[in-house]
Amino acid sequence: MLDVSIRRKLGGFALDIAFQAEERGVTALFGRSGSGKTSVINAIAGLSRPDEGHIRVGDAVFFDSARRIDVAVEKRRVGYVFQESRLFPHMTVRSNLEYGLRRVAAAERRIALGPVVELLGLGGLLDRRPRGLSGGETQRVALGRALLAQPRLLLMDEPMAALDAARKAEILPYIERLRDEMNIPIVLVSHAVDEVVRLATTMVLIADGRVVAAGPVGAVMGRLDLSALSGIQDAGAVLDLTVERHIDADGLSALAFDGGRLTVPRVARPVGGAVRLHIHARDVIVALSPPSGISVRNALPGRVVAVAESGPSSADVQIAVGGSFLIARITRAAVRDLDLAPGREVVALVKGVAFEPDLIAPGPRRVVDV
Amino acid sequence: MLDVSIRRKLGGFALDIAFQAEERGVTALFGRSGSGKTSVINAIAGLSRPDEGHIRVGDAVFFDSARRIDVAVEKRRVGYVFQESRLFPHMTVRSNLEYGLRRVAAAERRIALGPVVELLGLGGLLDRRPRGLSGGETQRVALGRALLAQPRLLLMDEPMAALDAARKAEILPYIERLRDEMNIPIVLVSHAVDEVVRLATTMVLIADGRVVAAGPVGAVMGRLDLSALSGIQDAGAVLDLTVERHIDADGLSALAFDGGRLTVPRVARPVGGAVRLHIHARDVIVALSPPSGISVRNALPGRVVAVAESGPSSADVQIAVGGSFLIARITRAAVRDLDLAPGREVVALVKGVAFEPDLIAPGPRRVVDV
Amino acid sequence: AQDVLVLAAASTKNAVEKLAGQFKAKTGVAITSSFAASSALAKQIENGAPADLFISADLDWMDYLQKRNLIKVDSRVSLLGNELVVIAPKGSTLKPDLKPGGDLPALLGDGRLATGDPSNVPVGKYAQAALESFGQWAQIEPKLARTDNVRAALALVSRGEAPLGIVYRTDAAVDPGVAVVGVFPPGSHPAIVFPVALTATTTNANAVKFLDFLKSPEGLAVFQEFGFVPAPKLP
Amino acid sequence: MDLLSPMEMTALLLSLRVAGWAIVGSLPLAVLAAWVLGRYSFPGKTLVDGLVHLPLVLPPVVVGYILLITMGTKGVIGGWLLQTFGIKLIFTPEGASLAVAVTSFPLMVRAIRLSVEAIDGGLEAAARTLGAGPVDRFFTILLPLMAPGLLSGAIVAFAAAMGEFGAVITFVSNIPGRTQTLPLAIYAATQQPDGDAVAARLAVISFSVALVALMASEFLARRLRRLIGQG
Amino acid sequence: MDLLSPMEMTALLLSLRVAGWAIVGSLPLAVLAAWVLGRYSFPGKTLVDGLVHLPLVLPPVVVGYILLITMGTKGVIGGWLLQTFGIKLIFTPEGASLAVAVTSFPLMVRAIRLSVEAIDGGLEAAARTLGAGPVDRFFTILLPLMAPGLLSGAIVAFAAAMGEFGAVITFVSNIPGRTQTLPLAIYAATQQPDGDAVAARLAVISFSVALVALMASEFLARRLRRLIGQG
Ligand SMILES: Nc1ncnc2c1ncn2[C@@H]1O[C@H](COP(=O)(O)OP(=O)(O)OP(=O)(O)O)[C@@H](O)[C@H]1O
Ligand SMILES: Nc1ncnc2c1ncn2[C@@H]1O[C@H](COP(=O)(O)OP(=O)(O)OP(=O)(O)O)[C@@H](O)[C@H]1O
Ligand SMILES: [Mg+2]
Ligand SMILES: [Mg+2]
Repeated sequence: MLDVSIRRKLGGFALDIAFQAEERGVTALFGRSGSGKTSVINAIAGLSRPDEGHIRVGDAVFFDSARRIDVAVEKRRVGYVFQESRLFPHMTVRSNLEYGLRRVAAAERRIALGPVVELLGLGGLLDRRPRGLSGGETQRVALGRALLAQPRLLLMDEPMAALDAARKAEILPYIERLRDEMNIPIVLVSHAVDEVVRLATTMVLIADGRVVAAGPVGAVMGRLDLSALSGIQDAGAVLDLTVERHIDADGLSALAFDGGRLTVPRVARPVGGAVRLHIHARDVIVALSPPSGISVRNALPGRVVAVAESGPSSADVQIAVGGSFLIARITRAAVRDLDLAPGREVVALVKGVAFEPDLIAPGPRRVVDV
Repeated sequence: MLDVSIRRKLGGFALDIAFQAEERGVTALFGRSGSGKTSVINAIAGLSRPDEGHIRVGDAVFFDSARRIDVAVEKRRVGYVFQESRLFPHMTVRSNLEYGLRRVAAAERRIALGPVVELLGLGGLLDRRPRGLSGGETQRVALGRALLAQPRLLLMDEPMAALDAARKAEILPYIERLRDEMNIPIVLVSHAVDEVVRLATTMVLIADGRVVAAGPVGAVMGRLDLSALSGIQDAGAVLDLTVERHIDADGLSALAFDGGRLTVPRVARPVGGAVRLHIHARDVIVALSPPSGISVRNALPGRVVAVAESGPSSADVQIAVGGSFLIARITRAAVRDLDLAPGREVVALVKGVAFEPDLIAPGPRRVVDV
Repeated sequence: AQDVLVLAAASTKNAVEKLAGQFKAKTGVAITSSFAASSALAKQIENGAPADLFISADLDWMDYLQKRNLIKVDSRVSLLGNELVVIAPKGSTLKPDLKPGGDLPALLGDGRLATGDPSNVPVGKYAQAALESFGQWAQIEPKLARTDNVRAALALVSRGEAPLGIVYRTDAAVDPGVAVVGVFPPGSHPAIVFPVALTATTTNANAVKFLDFLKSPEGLAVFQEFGFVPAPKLP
Repeated sequence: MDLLSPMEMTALLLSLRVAGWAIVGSLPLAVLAAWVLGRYSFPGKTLVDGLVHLPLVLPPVVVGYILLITMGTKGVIGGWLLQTFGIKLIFTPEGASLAVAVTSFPLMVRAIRLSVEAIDGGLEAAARTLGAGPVDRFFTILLPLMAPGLLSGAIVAFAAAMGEFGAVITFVSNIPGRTQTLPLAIYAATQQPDGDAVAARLAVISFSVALVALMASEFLARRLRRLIGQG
Repeated sequence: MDLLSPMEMTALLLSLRVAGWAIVGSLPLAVLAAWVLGRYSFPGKTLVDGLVHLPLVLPPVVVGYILLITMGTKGVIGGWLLQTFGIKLIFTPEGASLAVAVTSFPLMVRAIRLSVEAIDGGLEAAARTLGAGPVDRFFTILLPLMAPGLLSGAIVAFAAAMGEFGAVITFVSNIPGRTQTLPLAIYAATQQPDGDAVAARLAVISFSVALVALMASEFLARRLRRLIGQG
């Protein structure tokens, strides 16, 4: 388990952060620019020193002000993927990858070069220099380098912020594989909702140096006060589903969860596999009864739980669908016309088609924007 | 009029571009990374020299290989906003702004410091240094500096690529005001669809050093072969509308165009003002008849013009609505179920709520993502 | 009164400065003097230095100027002489017997003999002549520590890095760390002469007066105070 | 206690003046050389680079001789200067300045060149699009941005100039009050029976001046860098 | 035609050897000094910086005297070296190397320090997270990345070392075949009434060697920069 509790004054800025995360999976530190995300992971890496508190990863204590423990950076064995990659320009990709590996005793090497090269698709790059690599390739090498240092913990500081959409789409699947196939806790700093939703298990919302919300991604993202907390305009819910069957003729897959069934473009997961969907509030339509003669495939019966204003003319409607929640952003005029209030039975309509094909990638936890 | 026709060999890359654009408004050069966009505007600025061709702005000939004309960069009077801003670090914002201005004869100064400072909201920054400015502020200063050099033509090379969404939202309105309030042709390089849709009058699609499509934004964006041409996954149509009336009680505005009427969150434009909407294909629902008891406000009757596959399970349906076109991306299963084929009468449903409040900004041409 | 600019070999510095002081007291004429290597001074005169008087430590450089008509030939005199001495660090017990076949090479052992570079420093040239006349040059030449000026040779000896050195008697006085342990007999080397002359370009009457003062018994007495000897009569 | 005799004080002041003028006087040429070498490629660039380094490579005495031969009143340039402008360099403080300017020139050019090379060429391109021609750009963009490097180069060259001996004594001789700078005074002191202590004292003073100059340059360079927005 | 007499040839070869050893020998210390001055802040840093510059500031003859006093066989360090290791510096080529090493040291440190300062500190932080301690980082990250700067610093120092006169002749005197380097031979020639031609010829040779070295350094630095992925 990762257990972080630190306090630090940085000039006029006070950092006071505490959170815990599981041994496995991705913990996303999410917050606006300047909220203190980098400061937190720098403290975890040991690149900066908290005034007080403790930082533990599993059995290892990295820092404990009470016990006067402060392990040197180079002894912590945390993999750090920096925003600007920081590959060593004078070494080949191979030497970069092996830099951390060589500094770990042979007996402790669990992660070998071959599989990482395989995992991250670096085979063709090994003899090249960082200078010639594209942004996406660069970050993949940085990821591999950090991994091969046999880290107890992987830190990533906005590893995709400098990449354009295409490069980002190229690297996301690799991080997912990492999360799913390696038993290393990952702390991911991000201010991009889509990244967090797609990758994170746990979400820690940071504002002004403090944790304002933390928990499973679905729970945090489903909160109607999220935009107030985080500035996320892009409200939406996160559903975890399983593949029920593939409808090969139409190129679709049927996914099931406790609230019903969704049809989406074919997911590259076996039947029974887990898939995560990020359902944007702006993509959910509320109807009083299932309509017919319409291109929308998915109609989920549910009950209105809450209605909250989300803008001058719009409202967010939280709808319980089975044990999960959806959020629909609709005009207030529609709320009035449909007489939506807590308790009202409604049908949530969700378009199944609206996502880019390149968002499809394998992984036990799948995210598809709907 | 801007008239560009240039050929140039750059190592293995051949540039062969010709396009024309109006004296007023924004011409967007759109294309993937490496397609040659920067090379084109560098040639216009004179920072690189074409092998042959000509470049004319209004009466001024910048370059003409046949007539052996090649005006020096400093004589061309093009304002250039670079991606990395390139503000002079040793000067205050004021000195940066005045740098170009001072180098123009007093008689030729049409654009004065005061109005530009006003327009770009630089009042509070004048005595500061570039170093302390945020990304958005920096680009605004760069914009002002280019403007004050009294350019015949304004070039912008991905002026917002380095900015995060919030900074981008901060600067977009300023560029809109520039476009609308100054009589200077603007050439904007971008690989962001939303930017192009929001700002451009004319769109020039470049791939591999060649123009593959050019024309009014609505026409180019409405093409179903766009993704093949440009790699844009984010298909959609662009509609230009006028404000019909404001529904103050609901915080909505009704917009009219030749295909009917759309209700959207209140637009800060007077009645009669022009507004542009970018309607994403994934946000359009196709129904056979107007449904009732549903939160979707906008139902536009139209006729299917074309249906094209857009992915393994999805299809793009082009719908004529009055003289305009909408595109709807739906599953092929829905195409089959609804029996959609050219000529079929349908209703296009468009959610009116689905856009962020910070996208609302004044301007004669307004873009609202729907 | 017009000032006089004297260019003088560095080894005459102390005496010339004292004489300049006396001359000033007597006549009110200020003497400005510049001390450097004779070669440098000669070349400066050749290249137009506005000097009035040149005191050289070396006949060659005075001849050099004379050949180029850069001095007033009739003003040229051999002002001073000097003695060539062997020095050792203070407290050294070495006492070389300076004569043909003498013990100088033996005393040197595997140490070095510090002196000016015989190829261009006057004192080195005299040392070479003396050692040649003793028939010891071939033995000693590989053991020379050649310096570019006398002061460096003095330092080597006074620091004990070289057990022996050959310098002018006047130089030996500069460094308290050395002692004169032998004097070369006059016949063992060409006479040491410090020639002096007015430059060809000078029109300064005071320079003539100062030269006369240097040549006067009063002047020569001061030079002798610093260890110089009267100039030998040249053939 | 008087640290310095009047004559030593004269030598110190003269050194400061000689070195100061040398640096100020050669700065424009050094900046020009650094700019050209740092920004442009042309045939024979290596030769120019070599010539700039020449005074570093040659023994100072040789530099002094070359100056004497060319810039003396009988020399080609020196004679012309004398006849045309009545400027005489030999035996004058101005000549001493020239000598130390020449020997410290390579140091200055190297330092300034590095700071020229560090300036983002994009800023110059930006200035071009804003209508600035080459000279304009040089004064408004390059010069201010190279200022910290220029300062530190100038100060190191100044420190080196304070210590120059061979070229000075060979070219302008050793005239107290006119050309006897601190190093020459140190040399003169070593020619006297009791001069070692004086020489040591003068050496310490020389070092202190250089140290103060270096400290001042670090401090000023930091401030300058902040002033031009890069600290 | 023989360009050089055997003696001059000897002087040239000796110069190359003396300067070469001087640079090679002082390089580690120069790198250390550059690293410490370029990367760390500590009290007294300015003083250390001043001391590093000292040989640039003092007249070379004074440097030679200081070496004579400390490193001669009767000097504190020199005596210890002689007794402990049997190493004698005075009158030897090794002593000449020491003398030119000292005078060219500041040039080397300055150049290397600039290249240390240009290295992105983020790379070192990255290496730390990958388990590299300070010495490890120094050899695997800093040293390779500073190589081009180090090379060009070393070559300029080498060129300057080829020209050093005062410190050499004062410390190890002028012994043909042992300590008579090219500048000493040039000096000797200039001191002879008919030596100008010889001096000029030797100076040209000296300059050519330096020019070749500078050209080689530019070329190598470019290649190195490409090799470390920064050209
Ligand atoms: N050394 C420091 N001294 C003073 N303030 C500091 C220091 N380091 C960071 N800060 C401040 O701490 C706050 C948090 O910085 P931090 O870099 O951790 O933010 P962040 O969440 O990573 O932001 P971003 O998304 O922009 O990277 C900022 O307001 C910053 O100005
Ligand atoms: N000097 C050059 N020599 C060789 N090839 C060049 C040169 N300059 C540009 N190119 C090539 O020309 C192509 C177009 O480059 P350009 O910078 O114009 O693209 P771009 O569309 O602006 O890309 P981006 O969106 O990444 O800025 C690229 O493939 C690039 O590699
Ligand atoms: Mg950060
Ligand atoms: Mg570009």
